[in-house]
Amino acid sequence: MLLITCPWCGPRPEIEFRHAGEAHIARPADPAAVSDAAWAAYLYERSNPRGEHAERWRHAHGCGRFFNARRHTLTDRISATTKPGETP
Amino acid sequence: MRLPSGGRIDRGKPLRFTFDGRAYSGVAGDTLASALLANGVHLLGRSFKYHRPRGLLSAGAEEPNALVELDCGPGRREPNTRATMVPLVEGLTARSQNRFPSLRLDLAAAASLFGPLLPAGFYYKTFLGPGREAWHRRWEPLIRRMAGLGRAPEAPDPDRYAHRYAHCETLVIGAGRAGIAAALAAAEAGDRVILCDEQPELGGRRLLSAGEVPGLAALRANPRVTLLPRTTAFHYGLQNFVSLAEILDRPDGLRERLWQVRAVRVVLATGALERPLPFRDNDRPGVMLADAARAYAARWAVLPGRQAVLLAAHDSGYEAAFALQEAGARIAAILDLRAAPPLADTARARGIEVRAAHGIAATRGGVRVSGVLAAPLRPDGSPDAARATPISCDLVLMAGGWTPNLALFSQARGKLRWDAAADAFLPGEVAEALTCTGACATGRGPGHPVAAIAAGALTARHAFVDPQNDVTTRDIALAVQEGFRAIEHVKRYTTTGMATDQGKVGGMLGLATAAAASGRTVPETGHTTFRPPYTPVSFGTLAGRHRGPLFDPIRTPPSHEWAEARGAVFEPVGQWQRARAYPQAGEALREAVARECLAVRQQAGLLDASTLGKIEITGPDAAELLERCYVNAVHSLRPGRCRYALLLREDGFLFDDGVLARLAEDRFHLTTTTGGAAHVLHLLEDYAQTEFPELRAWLTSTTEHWGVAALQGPAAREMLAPLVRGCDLAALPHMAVTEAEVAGIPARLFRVSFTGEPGYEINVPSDRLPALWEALIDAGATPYGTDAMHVLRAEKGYVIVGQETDGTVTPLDLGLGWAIGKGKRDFIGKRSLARAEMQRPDRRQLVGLAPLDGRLPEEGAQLLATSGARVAEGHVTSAYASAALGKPIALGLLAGGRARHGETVQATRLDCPRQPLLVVPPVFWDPEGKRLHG
Amino acid sequence: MAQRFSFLTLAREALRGHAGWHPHWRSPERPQPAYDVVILGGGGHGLATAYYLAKEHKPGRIAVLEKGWIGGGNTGRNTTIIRSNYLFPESAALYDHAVQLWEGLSAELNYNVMFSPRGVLMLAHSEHDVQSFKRHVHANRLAGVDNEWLTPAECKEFCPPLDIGAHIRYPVLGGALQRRGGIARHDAVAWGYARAASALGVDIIENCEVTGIARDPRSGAVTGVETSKGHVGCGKLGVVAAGSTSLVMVMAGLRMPLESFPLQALVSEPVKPVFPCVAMSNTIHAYISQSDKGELVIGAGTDQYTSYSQAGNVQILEHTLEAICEIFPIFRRMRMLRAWGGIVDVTPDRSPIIGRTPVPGLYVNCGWGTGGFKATPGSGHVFAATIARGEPHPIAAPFSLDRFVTGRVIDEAAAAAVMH
Amino acid sequence: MVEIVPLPPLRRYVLRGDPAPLGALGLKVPPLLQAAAAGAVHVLALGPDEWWVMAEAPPAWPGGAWVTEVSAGRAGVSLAGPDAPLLLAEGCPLDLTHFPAGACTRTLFGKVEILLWRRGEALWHVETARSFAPHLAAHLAEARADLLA
Repeated sequence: MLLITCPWCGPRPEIEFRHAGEAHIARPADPAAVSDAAWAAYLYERSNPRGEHAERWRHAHGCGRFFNARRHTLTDRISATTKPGETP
Repeated sequence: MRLPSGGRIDRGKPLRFTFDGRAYSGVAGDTLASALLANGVHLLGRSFKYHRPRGLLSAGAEEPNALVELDCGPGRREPNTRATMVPLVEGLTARSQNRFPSLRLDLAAAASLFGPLLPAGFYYKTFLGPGREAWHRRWEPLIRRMAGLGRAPEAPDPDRYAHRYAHCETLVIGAGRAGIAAALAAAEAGDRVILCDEQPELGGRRLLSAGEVPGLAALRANPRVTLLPRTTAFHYGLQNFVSLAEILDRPDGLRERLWQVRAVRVVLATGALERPLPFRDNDRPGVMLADAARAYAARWAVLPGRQAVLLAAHDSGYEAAFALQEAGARIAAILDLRAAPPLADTARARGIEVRAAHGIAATRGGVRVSGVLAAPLRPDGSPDAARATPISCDLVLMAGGWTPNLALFSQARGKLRWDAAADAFLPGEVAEALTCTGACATGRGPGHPVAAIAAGALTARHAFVDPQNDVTTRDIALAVQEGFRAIEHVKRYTTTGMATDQGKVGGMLGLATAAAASGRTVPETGHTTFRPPYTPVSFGTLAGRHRGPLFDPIRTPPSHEWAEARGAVFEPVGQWQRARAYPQAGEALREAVARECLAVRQQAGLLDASTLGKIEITGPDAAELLERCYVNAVHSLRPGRCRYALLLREDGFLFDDGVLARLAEDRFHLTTTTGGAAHVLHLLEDYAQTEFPELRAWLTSTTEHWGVAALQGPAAREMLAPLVRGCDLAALPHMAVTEAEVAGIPARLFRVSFTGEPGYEINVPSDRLPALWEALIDAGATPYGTDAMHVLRAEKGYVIVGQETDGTVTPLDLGLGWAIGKGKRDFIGKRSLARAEMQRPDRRQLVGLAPLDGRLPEEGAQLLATSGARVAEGHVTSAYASAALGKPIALGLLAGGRARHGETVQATRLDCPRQPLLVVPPVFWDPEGKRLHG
Repeated sequence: MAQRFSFLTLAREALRGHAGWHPHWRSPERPQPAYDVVILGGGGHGLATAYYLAKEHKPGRIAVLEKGWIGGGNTGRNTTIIRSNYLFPESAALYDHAVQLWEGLSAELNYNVMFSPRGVLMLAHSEHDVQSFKRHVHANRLAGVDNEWLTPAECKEFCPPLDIGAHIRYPVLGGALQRRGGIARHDAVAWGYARAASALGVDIIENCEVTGIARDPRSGAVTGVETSKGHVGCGKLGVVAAGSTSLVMVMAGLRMPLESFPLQALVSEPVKPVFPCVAMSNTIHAYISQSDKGELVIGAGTDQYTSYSQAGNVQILEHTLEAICEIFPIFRRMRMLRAWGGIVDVTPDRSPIIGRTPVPGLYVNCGWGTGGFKATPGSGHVFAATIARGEPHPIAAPFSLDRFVTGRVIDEAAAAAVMH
Repeated sequence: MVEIVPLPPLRRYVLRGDPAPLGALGLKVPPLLQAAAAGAVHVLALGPDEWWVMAEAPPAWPGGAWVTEVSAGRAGVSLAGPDAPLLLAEGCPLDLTHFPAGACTRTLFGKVEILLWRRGEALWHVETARSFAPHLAAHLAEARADLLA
């Protein structure tokens, strides 16, 4: 079980958290203006890297906040967690 | 044979037990294994494939042969238990396994006659016919009967299993010399320390000598130290999250406890495992690991044999032989694979014959070893049978050298590195805060190289590497010959290392054999991955207390006790138990539902709708947040009014529906489906926090604060009016909300309907709902359950998310386009609705379906254009007997359905070929909606 | 041609100490400089693709490049459940194509893959389950896929260890049974296809990791792959890399609608026959059968985060065994012998992707999620045809990559079909 | 030694966004994951912009407070006695030796989300959503029986 550092609550066990997918996938500012392909890319395409991965978590059974994490998908080690908008 | 003195046992406490029905006695401190040995019982099991007679190989957790069935009464039968790990208790009942009719005479042993036909992987090459299902019908049943070891339990396990989370600075695994030293050091540094060991007594190999184990007293005295005997660390998770299985066997039925330890540092002191040696018939009862034989004599004062031959590849064997000699055994000879055994002279000085560069050509005997053929080694390391001489003995000691026990280190994703000097894999890099100490870090010094040992046994017959799975050196050589070079392939093709000892006994030897057979070195060949658990763990230990009612929370709405007292029938809806109907005496469920439906249509019915999700949205930007998420126009919603609200996923498919009520400019009351409550809140929080962080709007779940009584029916208003203070019901229009007092309880009073009748949903604090409920019943309302609710909403053509929808349905498909706010620039999923696919006229659309043969359609039935058609154009989503209409009705999704009203389609049935259904509009009851606004 | 496997050859070899057996497949150390078709990924799907290419389409020289040892990925890490009772006709057609091939596979390959159609029973624990499974039964029967509805008592009769009492947390309300479903021996599938493909001249190169995809600067078409064993030219490239698909496709500049999750499974210690069928309960997440060796084979869930570690968390095993003990309480004293993890590549609609890509000459077969093993023969068969003809096999056509742009998704998961 | 006692009825309010209204109730704004009190009125900081106010009687909220009442939606137990942390360890994954009196947080116990509040050295407040409370109580009771045996 991962030990995840919530930027607000500190280190907490993984079962308190809910994984919320890849981070920094920006919703088009004006969806009506983008093509079907571009919209599909936003909806579905993911980098799914083997290595450093920017992802989102929510401290669902804690403070309830969403935040960003950088995790290595081969070792599963989290190197940094930051509040939305912050940079590590 | 029990020795007159010595051992860590209590001769004063005799214990009776039975094995295969025969009564024996042992003493306190015995294991089942030592007690059987003390009683001269050496034949303890039969092997997996050939059913060869087997006895004890080891004295510990790695035991591959002595697996027994324990029977501790009804529901407490337990297969495949290692006799070496069972502390003897009064009345213990054990049986041997995998034999028929008896252990001594096992007919299945005839399998060994066909041995030549059953090499590694034989089953891939045969049983191919005759006929298509030959394997499944003819051969597989035979194989299955022969395979398997013990018998599964037959009754539910009555025992309890506990869980405990624990946290410490230092977790030490293994309580031998090194482990105890590490624990002492950490304790002195002030750490919280947990020290666990799989054995009932802490001390590891120190237990081979008499007396108190040094250091234990100090650890016991330290309150920050937790000592856990009979506790196996079996799973090593990320960031030092280690799972331990503690065996309690408490008489009150608390059987085991799962410890989940988060440790800052972990110290592995897991020692090393002695290896057996490969030679012909090395599996006969009486052939034993040297250190195990020594342990039986030293710890349990049992002599495993009177006359022993030691086959040594490592000096540790000599220590064992000397110890057994001192205990009274005669050492007939020491055969040493090495040309110049360092301890040869010491042995000779003790009057023991030592033959260097010798091996064993074969063992003699039946169900117990009676002798060996000692043979000089050829240049290739194999024993030269032609020059062999017999030596009689009743015990053969194997000292094959030691393999550092690094299973947990490997589970911790540590890399093993081959150390030529140690002739072993040793711990390499590891990312965890983890250190290895003692024999698991260094081994026990090199002996005869394992590669040479394997090379010398490549051609031997019946030289077992994995005794339980009956894998021989020849099987491994054959696998290599057949092109299985990757060690994982060799393992899978021969099954070596896949027995219940998980390769603890034969893993290293197997891989050395594969290396020798393929002309590679051991490091070139590599090793297989160590998989959890370290030793087998009961399902119950992992499941813990989560069984029956504790398996998953049972949630009940506030009227549950009332409903139970009235004999209501319940149905599970997710974790909730909801009243399905309230049958009266002698009334069938179907009849009850019909009566409840009519009561609502003709008078008024009462439903507990408390399970609906509720979210309070507050803040100056509350309306803007909802405007951006829901499909509806929210800004235009006036305080005091409600809207039927739809929430989509970004892919355009319907996610949830509910009622959105505006209580004030900056405050909304939103309902969700029962199942969707948590998901909707999570999704809205996601957008509020990450997409629109600039909005000042906050979400709070009020699902369980509000109890909801839905009063529905033409008489609802007159029933409710007398109970209401502070609001004029007549002035409250459909889809409106107001604060009021109902039956003396402060309430949020909604005028909404999920039935097509005028109705109210009265929200009061859930602890007051029972009082409100009683008041409404007294006022004449008829309680109705979820079944009636389903029928009533279907008669009116209202959809249920999850029944009419399945995650591939858009609001347009359901004819709910009207709910979408006109001219809204954006909302969740809007862009997806614009895709051509979502606009196709032949999408599956909601329709009503009227059976032309008067029979109730089957839910899930496929809809066909003609009875001969093979391609479905839709399906029946709901079908009910409508009491109000006096006929069955159905809703369905049909390709281009809205344009096909009046058409007849054919529905599939399970009980007959087809059923004709007339496509009609989905609203069967009061299409003009006169009643709603009446 | 490989030597024939039969009882007779086995007996003959027994008499001469099995000295005459050859390697089951040729495993050249180094690849040829170029092939007409290169299949990337030596799992069951990739090897099956190569086999059917060589047998039915003969496009010329074929190679399978595997970064480790063949069958070492999900092929050798799954719970071997085989069934075709999927909801949507597109899915049912795909998986039933596979089941039909399974039924003759041992004979086809002359290799006993131990296909055992012992029946797959899906348990319903709520009215919603009942509605959903009955919809499956209707849809499957129409599509010619066997699936029948059983009452709780009939479920108990078919699966005696099942507890159908009312006292359990989620009582069994019935079940959907596909009798043609069952299990098979996973390793044998990879080895059998490898042996048969090798016999038809396919080069199977193990320990050969792909590091790049070479493309024609003008047309952008695939011209070969860079590997740990050097450049390998190819006319067509078929990627069948399961959990690693995203990593390979990005070498061709393609972002895939995929995420890779750890999926765990476990086996118990071996016991005598006690569990006759395959039982699945997706409401409480229990998937169980008994192997011919006697082990209870139990499927666990995926972890919540993406990972390539092939290691899962212990809490997943806890939840799995809670569920197993709840509906099979007699197994609580059984012991977990071995647990392991695989990497499953999951698409947004939980259905696979089979077909062409925007890159000329590049084909992909991925996204099987937790349910790939059952499809192995069908997947290989239709993918081989798709590669050979340069256009989708009719059964594969609905599973094209562009369905995510059009929105014509095939969402079995949302439609409440179970995974696995 | 640990006793399990049902919680008495409490008024509970969730304040979001701006903590200023706490002042009007005479409450200091506690640091995240800590509680503060003014007489019988307690405030628990459960999130960076989320404060739970618990009291026996409805407090006099000033206007313009983004507050929502959840009183009847919650229930739970008090654990009294030195072994309470050991009992909680049966299902709570937190290291409670680093959870001093006055600390509070949302976390888990077994399969239930709980609000854990250490009111005193040996007094723990454990509450959850109303419908989860029976499950929580049953789980704690079974675990306690095995602790005492």
